[in-house]
Amino acid sequence: MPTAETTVEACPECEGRVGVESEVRAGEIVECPECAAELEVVGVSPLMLALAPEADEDWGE
Amino acid sequence: MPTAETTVEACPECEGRVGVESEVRAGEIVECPECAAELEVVGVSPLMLALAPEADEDWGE
Amino acid sequence: MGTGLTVVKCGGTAEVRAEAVCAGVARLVREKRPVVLVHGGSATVTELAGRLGVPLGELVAPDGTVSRRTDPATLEVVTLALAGKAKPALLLELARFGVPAVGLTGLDAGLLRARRKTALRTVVDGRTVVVRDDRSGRLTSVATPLLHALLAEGMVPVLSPPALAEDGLPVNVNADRVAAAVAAALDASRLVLLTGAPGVLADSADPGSLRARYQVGDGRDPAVGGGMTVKITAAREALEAGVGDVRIADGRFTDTVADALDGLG
Amino acid sequence: MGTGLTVVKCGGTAEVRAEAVCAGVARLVREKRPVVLVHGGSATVTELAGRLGVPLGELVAPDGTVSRRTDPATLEVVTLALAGKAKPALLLELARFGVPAVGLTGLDAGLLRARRKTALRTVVDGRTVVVRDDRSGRLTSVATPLLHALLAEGMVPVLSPPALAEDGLPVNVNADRVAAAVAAALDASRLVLLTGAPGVLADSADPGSLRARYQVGDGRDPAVGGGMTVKITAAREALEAGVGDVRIADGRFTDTVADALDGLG
Ligand SMILES: [Zn+2]
Ligand SMILES: [Zn+2]
Repeated sequence: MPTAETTVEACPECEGRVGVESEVRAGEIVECPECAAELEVVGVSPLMLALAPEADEDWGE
Repeated sequence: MPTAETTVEACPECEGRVGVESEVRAGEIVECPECAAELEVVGVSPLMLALAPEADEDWGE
Repeated sequence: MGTGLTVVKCGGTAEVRAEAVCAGVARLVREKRPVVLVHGGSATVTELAGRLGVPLGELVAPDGTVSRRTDPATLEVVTLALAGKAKPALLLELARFGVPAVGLTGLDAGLLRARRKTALRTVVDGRTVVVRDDRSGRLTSVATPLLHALLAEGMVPVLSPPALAEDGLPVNVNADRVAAAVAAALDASRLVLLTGAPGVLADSADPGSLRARYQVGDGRDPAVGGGMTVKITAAREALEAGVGDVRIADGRFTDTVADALDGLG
Repeated sequence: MGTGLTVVKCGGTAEVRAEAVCAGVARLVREKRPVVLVHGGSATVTELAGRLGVPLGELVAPDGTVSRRTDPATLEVVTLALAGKAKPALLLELARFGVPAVGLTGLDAGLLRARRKTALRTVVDGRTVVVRDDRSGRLTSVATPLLHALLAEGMVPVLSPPALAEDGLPVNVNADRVAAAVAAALDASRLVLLTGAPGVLADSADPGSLRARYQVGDGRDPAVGGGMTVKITAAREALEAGVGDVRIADGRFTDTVADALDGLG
């Protein structure tokens, strides 16, 4: 069960329940506990989740 | 006769006497009263005079 | 006859419309007409100097001519502003129009050589003083091989100061006169000097005093002042070197720029 | 066989001796061997960012890889530093050695195209966050006509980031990989990556762990870290593209630079 500090939103991949802490920030990546999809927090109030973009390789200068 | 605030130095062109005010600054251009040569103050203490460089045309940007 | 080459100088003032200039250049390129673009960037220099905390000074010659004081710190800002900001911005704009443009300064392959002004005179508090550390210079030569190689590829050289002085270090030079010297060296058919003002003015404070046709005489015209004096000088130098068509045109409007770049005979 | 072309990358760290690099390039030019010089300028970026008051940040990828955060303000500083300061300094040094060098960035004539990294991941306070406004990219193509034209004139292209992204704006790209991609695109005979450290290190904190011969494998080597990881990747890319001779060499000393540039078979 989610605690009082957690908001629950449906996973856009599997529609499973994803619990997110209230201090989550926009852009943060969370993982769906049911299908293990990586999800991006695209909105915090209200909470909105989207499939996270592919990780982009980066090598620095 | 030069006043108390004036230093006298020989003109490097005509050897005439050139009087220069004490608040003269290095790089300043003065004119020899005898031969009208343009002289640059290349030193102030002691006072040193040299023929001034040719004026260089300048047009700005 | 000439080479069909157009040399365009767009001013460093913020008012000259880079987009209009680049559109005009793109049209010439589409028509397979060779073009060299020369630029300044005084607005960018001023902006960057402010951000870097470098004070910009002026030299006032005994005859009243005002020019930028180019101490070593100012030269660094000029180089940063022209090569690192104004030029990339022009290259991006030209790329948007599909123009294959190549950014250059006088430091590339010996392109622009200059004689440093080793002793400038300036008036301070009514006294005339010699300034010896100024890093401004007067253009002495334009090397053409690099420009010819790029033009042969259908590319547009985008050129600005600084130039290389005899001491192996850069000096700032006047971009209008760079344009004139490049036009002369490449036997250009046309030189277009774009300004942030309507054509040649008799009184730069009064745009209504525009003279439609300016006769280039043999002396400095006392009725023409400010940055326009340099443009008149540059125009005269190009005309004397055989550039048949020299125009000083308003760079603030798309149509005046298009007109100035258009209709080469 | 190959073209006899050498591509040299000199690092952006302050330690790499520009004078030694330019002397080595000059020697190749005197022997009529074609050269392309690629450069970074991280020390100049850091210095200029400090003077302009632009904070430089880092992105820490979930795998621990650290890279520069290139927000738009940082990209401006990078462009100013590379095109407006590091490159003019190299051009002056090369001019002192009599080398006809031409400064370029990826914005010239479509030279370097890149795909902007539209979604980077970084770890902040233990949380993985997506960064969408970063202006760094991954090189996708090198246009060779400009480079060929300059090399045919006996000139030395002096190339650095930024590159041009699909959105028509610049992005920063890794200069080592630019060098590798240029070497591949021009069918170079040799790629020399100069560093501020003695050759390939197993442990960048311990110069004594130098490995004389590094076998380029098919995975990332966990024993090689920091900026060296990128050099190994760049070296592998060049080798796989058919560049026969790839060297990672110490750029801090005149003789190691001369050795690395010397003796092309
Ligand atoms: Zn799910
Ligand atoms: Zn005298």
